Amino acid sequence: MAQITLIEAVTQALAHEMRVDPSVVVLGEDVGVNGGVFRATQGLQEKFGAARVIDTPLCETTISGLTVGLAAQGMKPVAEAQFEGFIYPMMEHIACHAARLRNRTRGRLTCPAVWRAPWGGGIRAPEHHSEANEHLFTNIPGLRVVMPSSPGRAYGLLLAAIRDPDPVIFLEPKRIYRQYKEEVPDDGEALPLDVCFVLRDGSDVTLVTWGAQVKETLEAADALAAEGISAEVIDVATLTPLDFDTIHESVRKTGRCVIVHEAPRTAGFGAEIAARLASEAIYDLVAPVERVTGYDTHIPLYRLEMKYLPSVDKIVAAAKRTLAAS
Amino acid sequence: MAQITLIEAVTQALAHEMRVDPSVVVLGEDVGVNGGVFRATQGLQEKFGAARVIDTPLCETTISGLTVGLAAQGMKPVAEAQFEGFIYPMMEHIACHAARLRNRTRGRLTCPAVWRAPWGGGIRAPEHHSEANEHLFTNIPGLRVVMPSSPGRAYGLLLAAIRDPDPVIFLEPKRIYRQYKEEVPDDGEALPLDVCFVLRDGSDVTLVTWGAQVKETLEAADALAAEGISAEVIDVATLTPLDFDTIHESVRKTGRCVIVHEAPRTAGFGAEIAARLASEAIYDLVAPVERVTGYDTHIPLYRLEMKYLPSVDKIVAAAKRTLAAS
Amino acid sequence: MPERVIKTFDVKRLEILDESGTADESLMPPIEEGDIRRIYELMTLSRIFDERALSLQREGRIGTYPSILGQEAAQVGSAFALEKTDWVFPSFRETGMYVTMGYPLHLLFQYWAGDERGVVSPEGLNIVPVSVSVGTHIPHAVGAAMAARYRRDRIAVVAYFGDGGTSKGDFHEGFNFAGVFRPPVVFICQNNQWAISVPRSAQTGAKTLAQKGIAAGLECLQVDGNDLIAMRTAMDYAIKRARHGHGGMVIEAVTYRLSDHTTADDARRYRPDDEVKAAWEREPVRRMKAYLASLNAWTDEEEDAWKAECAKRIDAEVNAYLETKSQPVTAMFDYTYADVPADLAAQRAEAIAADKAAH
Amino acid sequence: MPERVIKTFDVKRLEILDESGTADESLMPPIEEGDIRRIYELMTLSRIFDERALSLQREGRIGTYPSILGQEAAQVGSAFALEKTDWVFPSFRETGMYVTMGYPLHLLFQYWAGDERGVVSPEGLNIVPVSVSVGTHIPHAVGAAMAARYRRDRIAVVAYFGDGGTSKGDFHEGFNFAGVFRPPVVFICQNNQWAISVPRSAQTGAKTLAQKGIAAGLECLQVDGNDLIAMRTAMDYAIKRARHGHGGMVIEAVTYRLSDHTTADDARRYRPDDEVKAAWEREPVRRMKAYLASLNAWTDEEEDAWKAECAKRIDAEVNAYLETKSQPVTAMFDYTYADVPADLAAQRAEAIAADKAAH
Ligand SMILES: Cc1ncc(C[n+]2csc(CCOP(=O)(O)OP(=O)(O)O)c2C)c(N)n1
Ligand SMILES: Cc1ncc(C[n+]2csc(CCOP(=O)(O)OP(=O)(O)O)c2C)c(N)n1
Ligand SMILES: [Mg+2]
Ligand SMILES: [Mg+2]
Repeated sequence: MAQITLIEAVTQALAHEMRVDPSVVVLGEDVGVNGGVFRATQGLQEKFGAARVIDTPLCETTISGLTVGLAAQGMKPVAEAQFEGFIYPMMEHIACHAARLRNRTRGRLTCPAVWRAPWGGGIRAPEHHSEANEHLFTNIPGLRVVMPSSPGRAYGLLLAAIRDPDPVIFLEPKRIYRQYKEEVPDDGEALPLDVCFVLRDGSDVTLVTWGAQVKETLEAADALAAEGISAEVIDVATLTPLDFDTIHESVRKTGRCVIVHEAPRTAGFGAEIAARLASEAIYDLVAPVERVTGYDTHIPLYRLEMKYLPSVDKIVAAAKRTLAAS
Repeated sequence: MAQITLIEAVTQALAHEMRVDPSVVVLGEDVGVNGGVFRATQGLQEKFGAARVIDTPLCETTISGLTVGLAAQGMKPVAEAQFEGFIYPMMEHIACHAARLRNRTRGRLTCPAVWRAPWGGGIRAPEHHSEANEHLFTNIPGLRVVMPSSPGRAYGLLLAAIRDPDPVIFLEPKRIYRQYKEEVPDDGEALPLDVCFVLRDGSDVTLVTWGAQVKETLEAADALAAEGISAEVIDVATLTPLDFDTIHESVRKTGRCVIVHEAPRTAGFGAEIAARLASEAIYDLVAPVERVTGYDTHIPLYRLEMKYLPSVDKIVAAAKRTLAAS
Repeated sequence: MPERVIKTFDVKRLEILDESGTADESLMPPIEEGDIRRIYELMTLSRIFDERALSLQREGRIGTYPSILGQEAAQVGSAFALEKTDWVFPSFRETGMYVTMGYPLHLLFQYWAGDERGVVSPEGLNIVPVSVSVGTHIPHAVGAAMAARYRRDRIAVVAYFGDGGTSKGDFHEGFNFAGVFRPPVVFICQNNQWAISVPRSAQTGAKTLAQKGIAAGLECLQVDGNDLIAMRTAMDYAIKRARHGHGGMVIEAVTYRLSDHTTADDARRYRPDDEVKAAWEREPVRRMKAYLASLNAWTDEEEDAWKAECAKRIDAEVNAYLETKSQPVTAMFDYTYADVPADLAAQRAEAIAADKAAH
Repeated sequence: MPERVIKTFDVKRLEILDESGTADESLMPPIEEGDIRRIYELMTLSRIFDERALSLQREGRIGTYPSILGQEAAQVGSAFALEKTDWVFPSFRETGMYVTMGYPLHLLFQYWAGDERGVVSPEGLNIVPVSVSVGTHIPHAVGAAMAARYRRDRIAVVAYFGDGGTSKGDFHEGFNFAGVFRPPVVFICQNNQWAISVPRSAQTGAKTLAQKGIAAGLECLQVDGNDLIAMRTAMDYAIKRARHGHGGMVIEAVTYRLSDHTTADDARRYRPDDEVKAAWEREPVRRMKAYLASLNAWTDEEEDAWKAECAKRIDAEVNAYLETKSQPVTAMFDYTYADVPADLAAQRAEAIAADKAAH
């Protein structure tokens, strides 16, 4: 079986679901003939036709609203925001309509749609192309916010997202789109949503993260291991609804938690995890919860962006602080 | 001196600042002839003319973008979103432009603008008129998010917001617009931003809240006092940048904290406060941090909305849980 | 500056019944007398519902309500052209459309009284919930029309919105999209001259709202929206076009909001009495009645009997509404997701307990 | 359906120089030969800058860059009409405008190389930062024009955007606002036929982009955007109107994007070679040169000398850029607010420490 990258896994999942479910349509800017600016939809229009792979005009608000309209009629649209920095005009349709359609109609109409967006920094892109703004969605009931961190999880979680009967925001860490390949059988097997993945077992400290930072966090765990510190690594994967149990179970064991994300610290989603710990795991904690995050500034243009993002060093240092504290 | 309501204090602050500073202009839907649907801008167009109190067409995106353009030219625009449920189309201009203009231009252009919006539930309003969505703004660097909870603080904080050299989101708890009156001298004295207000001293538990919930929280403190429990009450007032020191100082004393807000719990701004406690005050805490919040559902239409909102009973029960825990 | 003309656009207007109810016979479409009577009855019923809703609001039995007074022809005339299989995307001021489509009217009271169940179309009727966020339903309607186009459903999708709605980005983007893909969507702009306190002239520099279709390459037409015959005629044409794959169309129905914006508004603050008085001269119900009378198709006895019948029907709807029990506290949880996630189930239990404790 | 026409709109087009560089003398405005030479020089300089930017990108010395190849006349011709006191709101593809306004060119390299300082206009030049989010600067420009109107500044505000930009809600809302209040804003739509891979015909059902002004009641004009004389003429007119309080105007400059969308794009994936080949026949620089030659106002020696001069100038700008030191890590903190709030100051200290530790 061929090895594929994360972005190829996205394409594979889209193609699979379009093949088995004629109600799945893909829409967005440049998703058709061009196959998407990152090639996530490469080849789909050839295979499934322009009626199902729709090159839209340049209108994020309407791409988002159209998605609601299509989904309300029983289609399963997968909309693309070309970059997450352009998702703001999509917000109203997501927050006020997609997330509420089931609720507003007491279940008569639903919104089984997916909004995909390349997410995060680190690819030397222009302004507004490096946003980590998952916070926009995590306080909105009725949504799922999902972020894969490997080719396999991209495939399995995207299938799950498309099949989910409710709207899903699917954020793709573009920095690792092509970082490495792995075998991902095109078997149509979805992974569960609403579940955190424990990527590495450990006993001294729990490192919790999602998206692109999974890579740095795993490397940090390696570095810690080299110093005799055993770190458990959790990929949150579905931010909301959050599977806090898996995190709690780990912290029960380790007593220490470092949360890593690239969005600004204040009111980033790491805050929710720390808050849950402060409410439900306070007697398990033997050290202050640490957050290794983007700073409370805008991600700078690319010359400085790597200094903005969490790094292996920063994660290791934070983990050691939790060990020094107790 | 006349006693005035919170909304009258808003009007008083706007009128004061327009009088002393010709660069202040007010814009929004129905803010002119009609004086605003809540009458926040009542009489301003008569006093200051239609060039400074601008009735706009129905276009939230452009009201927001226009505000950036005006501010970039050295004006001090105060834009109104008619309800916070309609603020979504304003987001891109706030997040990608207003909040970044200083940063993008290394200080050459700035955005000394205010976005006002009536905020929150509890007035038996139609759909999309009861949102508590401050979370939209709290993870965005470069903004200030401010919420008054009394006529006096509305006056003083709004003056400060207009004078602030950076963009401010000023959320007005509409449920208490006319709840009570107090003396508010029109003396042009601003209150400090970036500062929490301790509204009541206490020693057993710290109750932290903002906006409309300040009322219920103070009543809960009364109820607790009747049972011999001494609660300190903090009005956060400026959510970001957060004055965590004031909260920390209180928790150092009480060892217990209940955070109250009406937005949904998950990733609401309460999470940030709890997270700071988990990081910086963990050795001070003698009980789990409690959050009394809206549920992780959409605020229901008005028949059920009071069952959705935090109540005195819910706050009292949470405070007692923190006392029972230790 | 010398230039050459490369393109010319006309904006046309249709009006058939004049203000006194006299028809221009040369323009009169073939239309059965029964239909005309039926349409008049629906207009009257709408007006009586509207009056009752206003008094229920005054009594505190429902919340904020937006009256349709003066817009009955625009709504009934347009909705009369629809089939039950069509999909309707209303704004929040379409009581006449609901009445015409046969929506259970007690549900409308329930909705304006803060109960989600009031806006759920019964199976067999395809009206999506009221769009309170002005204009946001326009892209939804285009999306629904795209779904119909994809499935080759022989339906039309209709979106109602106001003059204020034409200033929104959603309006423009939705129109533009419809102009590119030409799905079966009909846009009905009820230009009632006011968006709360903002008059039509301050809403846009365009001389007509119909001409906004030009920007999207959509066919557009201005209609006397107080002229029921013209509304019906224009709508029949637009729906037929849509159903036959000829794409979207914009109808500007020129009408007037005779009442306050909603019960929370006081229009005397911002608009002159004479304007309102003049508008009453053009109101649609009296005009239609005059026309019927001129056909000898409607007697005073029939009028009285029908009004009594309307009052009875509305009474029954009010009672049905008043007898509806509130939803339990769990109702706010059970439609957030298809299944209640674990944490939310815990909150649901909290809410049940809090509710019990409060009683 | 019988209707009567209530309004008619013309869309006009201006073109003066034909593809071979022959002027329609009857349309030729009074224009000094010096100006024409100067404009040609700016077009050439722009093209040479553009070429250099592309090669710097290939060498990894700057990041993604959007070429303006083919759009030199639209940009230089329009910007030439501006004063330094005017405000310009560019999209991201306006190198020709920057060159014409006398912007320090090494800053442009710096910006596309991921350094914020590159987009800061020096005092005395009023160009706001590049708008990467398509169309969002249109309302900003209208706001700036409203400020000018309020202060009675005798300036014009200019917004540049593309054919793709016309589909955005911001475009419509900004236009509509400008149509109501008539502040001094000129909208220049460079219709280069493509929005990345989406051709003009799939962007909108409208036959021209100029006609989108009709929806807002704005004066509009289509111009041959590869015809420098026509661009300058149209722009002079629009700017004069704006400055004299006659309100906004839309100019659709019909041109062609001869290059890839950006250096991250490969246009061969989606557009036919013949189209590009045909477009080269209409490109603006050669056309202008032919016109100058026909006036005997430009010799081959002058051409060579000027090109050498351009190369020298650009070399100097490249060197200036390459010699600029990166900003310190603190640069990401110091412009977030007027003053650094306490918590942010702590993070700033963290960042300094992390940066030191990493070296
Ligand atoms: C996006 C949005 N902004 C503001 C409001 C508040 N509001 C409700 S109706 C209205 C005016 C609508 O005018 P129009 O579109 O002409 O419809 P009409 O009320 O006349 O039927 C406004 C501003 C809203 N509901 N939605
Ligand atoms: C709001 C937004 N959506 C998407 C993009 C990605 N993008 C960059 S340029 C572009 C096409 C722009 O086309 P046009 O407006 O015609 O300008 P041109 O590139 O042709 O100069 C797109 C889709 C963006 N920058 N902003
Ligand atoms: Mg109206
Ligand atoms: Mg283009």
